[in-house]
Amino acid sequence: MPEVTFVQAVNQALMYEMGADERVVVLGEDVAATGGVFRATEGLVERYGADRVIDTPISETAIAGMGIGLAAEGMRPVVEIQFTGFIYPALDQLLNHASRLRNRTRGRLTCPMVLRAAGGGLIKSPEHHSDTPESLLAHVPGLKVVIPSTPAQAYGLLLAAIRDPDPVVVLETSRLYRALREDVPDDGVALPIGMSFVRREGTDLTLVTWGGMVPDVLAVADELAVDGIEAAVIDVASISPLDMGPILESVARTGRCVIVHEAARQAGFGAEIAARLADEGLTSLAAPVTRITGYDAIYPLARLEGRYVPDRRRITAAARKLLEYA
Amino acid sequence: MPEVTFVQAVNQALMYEMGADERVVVLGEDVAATGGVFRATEGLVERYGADRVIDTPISETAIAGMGIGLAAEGMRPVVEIQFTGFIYPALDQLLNHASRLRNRTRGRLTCPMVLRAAGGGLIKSPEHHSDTPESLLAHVPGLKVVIPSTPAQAYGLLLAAIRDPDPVVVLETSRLYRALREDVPDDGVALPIGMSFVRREGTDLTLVTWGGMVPDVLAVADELAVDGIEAAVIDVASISPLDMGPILESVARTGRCVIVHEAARQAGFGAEIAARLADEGLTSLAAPVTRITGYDAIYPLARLEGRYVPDRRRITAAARKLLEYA
Amino acid sequence: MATVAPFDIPYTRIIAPDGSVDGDLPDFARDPAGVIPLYRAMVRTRTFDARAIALHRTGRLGTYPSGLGQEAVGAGIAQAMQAEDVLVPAYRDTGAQLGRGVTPFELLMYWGGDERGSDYSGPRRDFPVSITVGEHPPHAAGVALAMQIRREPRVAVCTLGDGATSKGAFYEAINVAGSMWLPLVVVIVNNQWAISAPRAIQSGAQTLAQKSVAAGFPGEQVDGNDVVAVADVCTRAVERARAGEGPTLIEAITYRLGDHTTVDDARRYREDAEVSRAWANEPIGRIRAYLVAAGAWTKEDEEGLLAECAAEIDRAAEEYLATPGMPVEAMFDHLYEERPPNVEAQRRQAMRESVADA
Amino acid sequence: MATVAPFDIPYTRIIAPDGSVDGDLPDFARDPAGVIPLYRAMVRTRTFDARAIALHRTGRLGTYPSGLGQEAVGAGIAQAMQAEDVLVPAYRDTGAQLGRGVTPFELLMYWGGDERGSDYSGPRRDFPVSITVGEHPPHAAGVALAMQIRREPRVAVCTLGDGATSKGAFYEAINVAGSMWLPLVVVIVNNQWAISAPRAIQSGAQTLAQKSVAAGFPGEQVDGNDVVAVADVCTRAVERARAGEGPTLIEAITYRLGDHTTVDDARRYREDAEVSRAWANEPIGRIRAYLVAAGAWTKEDEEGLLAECAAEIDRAAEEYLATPGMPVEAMFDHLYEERPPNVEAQRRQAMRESVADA
Ligand SMILES: Cc1ncc(C[n+]2csc(CCOP(=O)(O)OP(=O)(O)O)c2C)c(N)n1
Ligand SMILES: Cc1ncc(C[n+]2csc(CCOP(=O)(O)OP(=O)(O)O)c2C)c(N)n1
Ligand SMILES: [Mg+2]
Ligand SMILES: [Mg+2]
Repeated sequence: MPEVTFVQAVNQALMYEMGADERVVVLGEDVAATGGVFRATEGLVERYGADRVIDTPISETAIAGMGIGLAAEGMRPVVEIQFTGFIYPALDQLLNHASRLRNRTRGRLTCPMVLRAAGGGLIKSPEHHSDTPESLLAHVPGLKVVIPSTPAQAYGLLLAAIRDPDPVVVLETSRLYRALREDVPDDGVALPIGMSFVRREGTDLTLVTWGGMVPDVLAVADELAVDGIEAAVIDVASISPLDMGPILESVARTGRCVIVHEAARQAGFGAEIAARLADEGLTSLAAPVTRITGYDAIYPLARLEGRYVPDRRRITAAARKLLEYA
Repeated sequence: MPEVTFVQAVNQALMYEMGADERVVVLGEDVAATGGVFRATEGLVERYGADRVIDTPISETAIAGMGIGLAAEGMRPVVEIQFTGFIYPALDQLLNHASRLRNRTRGRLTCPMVLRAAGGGLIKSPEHHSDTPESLLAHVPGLKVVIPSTPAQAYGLLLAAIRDPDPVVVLETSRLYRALREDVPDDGVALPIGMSFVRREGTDLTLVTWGGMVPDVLAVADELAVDGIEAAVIDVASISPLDMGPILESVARTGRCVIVHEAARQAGFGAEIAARLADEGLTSLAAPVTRITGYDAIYPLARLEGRYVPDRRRITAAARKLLEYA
Repeated sequence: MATVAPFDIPYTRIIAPDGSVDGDLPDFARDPAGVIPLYRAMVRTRTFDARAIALHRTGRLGTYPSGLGQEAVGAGIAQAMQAEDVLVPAYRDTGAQLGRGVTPFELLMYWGGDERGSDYSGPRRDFPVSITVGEHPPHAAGVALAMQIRREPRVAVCTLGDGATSKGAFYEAINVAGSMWLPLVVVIVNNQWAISAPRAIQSGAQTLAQKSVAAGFPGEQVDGNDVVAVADVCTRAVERARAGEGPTLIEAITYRLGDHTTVDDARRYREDAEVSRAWANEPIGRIRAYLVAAGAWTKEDEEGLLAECAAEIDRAAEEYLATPGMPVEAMFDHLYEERPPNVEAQRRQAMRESVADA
Repeated sequence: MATVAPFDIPYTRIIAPDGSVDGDLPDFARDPAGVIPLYRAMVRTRTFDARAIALHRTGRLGTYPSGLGQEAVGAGIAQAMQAEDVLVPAYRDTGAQLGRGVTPFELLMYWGGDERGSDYSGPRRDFPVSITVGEHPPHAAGVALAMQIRREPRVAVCTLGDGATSKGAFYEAINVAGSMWLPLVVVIVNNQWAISAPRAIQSGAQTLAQKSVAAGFPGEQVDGNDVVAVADVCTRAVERARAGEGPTLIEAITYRLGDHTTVDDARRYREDAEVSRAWANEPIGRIRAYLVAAGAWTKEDEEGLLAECAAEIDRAAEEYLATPGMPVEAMFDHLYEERPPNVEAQRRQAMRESVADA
């Protein structure tokens, strides 16, 4: 079984599900003729035809809005917004419409659509290509938001998203697209949405993260282990619905938690997890819940971007500091 | 000095500042001819003319985007989005552009614009008129977000917002527009943005809230006082920049905190405050940080909306429960 | 300097305001009896409208947007559509909805503040009304794309106001429709006002129909107070779309005789004289005149129709007023197909508090 | 059915691809010497472009969108504008920016990943490039509104691609401009491609110029590879706007000879043959042919110009490469005029970590 990259896993999931379910259609900018600017949709139009793999005009509002119409009519649209920074013109469609259609009609019309977008920094791309708007989306009742961190998650969660009867936003991290490889059996088996994955067990401290920061956090845990510090690493993967179980269980053991994300800190999704800890997990906490995040600053251009995204040193320092609490 | 309502205070601030600064212009839907659907801009066009008080087409994206162009050219636009539920098509302009212009150009071009919108529920209005999207906006570096709760705040914070050299979103709560009256001297004195107001001192428990929930929270504190429970009430007023000082100080005394807001809980702005407490205030906490909020559900139509917004009973119950912790 | 692309916008009227025939009668209207269903639909719409306003006035209905004066547009659109087509309406398109089979009871439930009102028993695939102005045309484009992909002979019809044509989402949708040649008909209900903004505020364009030029497909104006013309123009557009001949943009020119909604007072911003003039042009009288002149409609017919409509709406109002609201847990029951744990927990909590209340 | 509104779209070309005169020469071009500044501007732009690509190839510049083949549009626009006007450009409008006085050094800084590159020393009020496709026309409309309110004889000029015309923000902006009759000129740089999407994907509209019909003001096409025609058409539009005669939409028809950006490979989605054909039409050769035929340009002139441009860009590249990056605190220094406490705290923390790094 050949190893696949993250972006190949995305492609594999789309190939699989378009084959399995003829209601699945893919639309977005540059998804057909060139197979996506990252090649995530490569080969789909050749295999499934121009009726089901559709290059759209540059119209993010209409792309998301048409997804709603398609979904309400019983299709399974997978729409692509090329980069997270271009999701904002689609937000009205997601917030006011996609998320609400089922409730507004008491289940008469539903919106089983998937919206994929690539984001996250450190690939020296132009402005607006590195945004991480997950907390905005996680605030919207009626939406689901998943952020895979590995090829296997990319495959399994995208399948789950397409099969989900409700709208799911899948945020993919572009710097992971070709950074990781692993065996991903093309067996059509989905991973559950709404489950946090324990990526590493540990009793000294709990590191909570998702998406693009997962490799760094795992690396930090490895470094700490060299010094005999055993950090649990929890990969949230679905931020909405959020599975707090493993986080609460781990913190009950460790009493210490560092939450790591790339988005700006204020009102970032780390706040929700910290807030849940301050409520349901308070008695476990032996040390302040620490967030290591992007700064509350505009994501910088390429020359400075390496200083914006949390790096291993910042995470390690925070972890070590928590261990100083008795 | 006659008492004014909240909406009159908004009007008074606009009148004042348009008189004091000819760079101030007001634009939006229905702001001129009919003086705003809530009459917030009533009389402005008669006083300052159609050049400075402008009825626009129904184009939220362009309204916000033109605000940016006006501001960059040295005007002081105050743009109105009629209801918070219609702010989403303007988000791209706020997030990608208004908030970033100064940083992108290293201060060469700036964006001293104000965007006002009315929201919050319980006025039996149609769908999308009751949204409380504050946490989305508070996540955006480069923006400021204020949410006045009294006529005096409406006046003072709006003046401050107009004079602010950076973009400020002012979220007004429509059910407060005519609910409260107070003396508001029309003296052109602004209130500081970025300051939490201690609305009530108290040593037993800290209630933190803003905007539309403030009257209810104050009422709860009064009720509790009848039983000898002294609750501090902190009215955050500016959620970005957030002034944690008074909250941390109060919780240092009380050890107990209930955060109340109307927006959905998950990734709502209450999470940010709770997260700050779980970090900077952890050692003070004697009881779980509790959030009493709107449910993670779609804001319901009129018949059920009263069950969505936190009511005094829910807040009181939460407060009393916290006092059970030793 | 050469001219490379010429365009023009046609206008259709068939029955003049005085009820006289002013154009080519379409087939369905050759026999005046063919016009009677349209007349009945308009009167039914107006009856509903008046009752809704009365219910609001007495505190028994929420904010309601009257369609007074615009009845011809809804009746004409509904006649043009087949059951299997899909309507994606704006909030004031009550007439079209009634014609599609949405019941007066459902409409009252919705405007009375109960989500169940959008669970239409008749046109199961029609969209609920869009309160967001002009954000719904992309949904209609998506519906049309689904029909096109599946090669179904169906059509999506989207209605929206003159004000809504200023929205980017409207434009993106018609532009995509032109690019993909979708089976979509978009009807602009130009009632001259968008709350307090007169038509001139919305656009410098001489007609709203010409917005279609930007999207590369035909646009046309129709006298929106002439139900025969509306039905004819819409039917032709819908059938072109069904035959794969692409989208059409129709500007139906009418007038909002009432306030914007029951919480608006239009006297603040428009002249009574303008409204009076517009009354002379309203759609129901002219068709009555036409039918009466053609000997196809009697005083008895009229009285019968009014009584029938009143009785139907009475029954609907009674049923609406007698329907209890939903319990608090209803808020959580259609958020997702399966409730996630956090939603389940909040639902239980809300129910507990509900019991405590009782 | 009566026709109520006719429109048509003109097209202008003055110098044909072979360098012959094919239309009415505008005043400035009567003497071929008047065309030389435009020629020089195009060559300078192309020199910059080639250098930027070379810097990217050697890892010393970020992603860069080449404007190869589109030089006439930028040169023509810049000539049409006065210093006090405001340009609101898209990312590929390097030529217009150079013409406006943005320096090659600044452009390299920006595309090299340094925000200081958008702190233009020349046109202080010009906007930085919009990476967001088609979201910037509203800014231009706002700038134009400021000018109109203050009764200044200034004009806002917005440039954007063919793909950007599919965006709702573009439409809302032109619609508002038509409604408010703003001093705004919008130039669509139709280079036939939007990454991999050919022009036909974007819209069913026969021309992009006709998008203006939806907004109620004139639209016209111009041969975007004919710098004389671009300058002429733009100048007339800018001067109309300045005189209060309203907005204009110009579609400049050109071709993107290069990849979408330095990280794109256009061979994946378009035929080499198409590109070869387009080269025959590129803008610089035709003007050189025109000038040479008119006896206004010699081999020595050409060599001198190339050397001059190369030297200027060399200097800029050296300065760019020698400029150290900003320290970490720069991230916080222009977020707000005054740093709020949380930003201040994060800034200090970032600086501490920076010191720890060193
Ligand atoms: C996106 C959006 N912006 C603003 C509003 C507030 N609003 C409600 S109705 C209306 C006017 C709409 O006018 P038009 O489209 O002509 O429809 P009409 O009311 O005349 O039927 C406005 C501005 C809204 N509902 N949605
Ligand atoms: C709002 C938005 N959507 C998508 C993108 C991704 N993107 C970058 S360039 C481009 C094509 C733009 O084509 P066009 O407007 O014709 O300009 P050109 O690149 O040809 O100069 C796209 C889709 C973007 N930058 N912004
Ligand atoms: Mg209208
Ligand atoms: Mg292009």
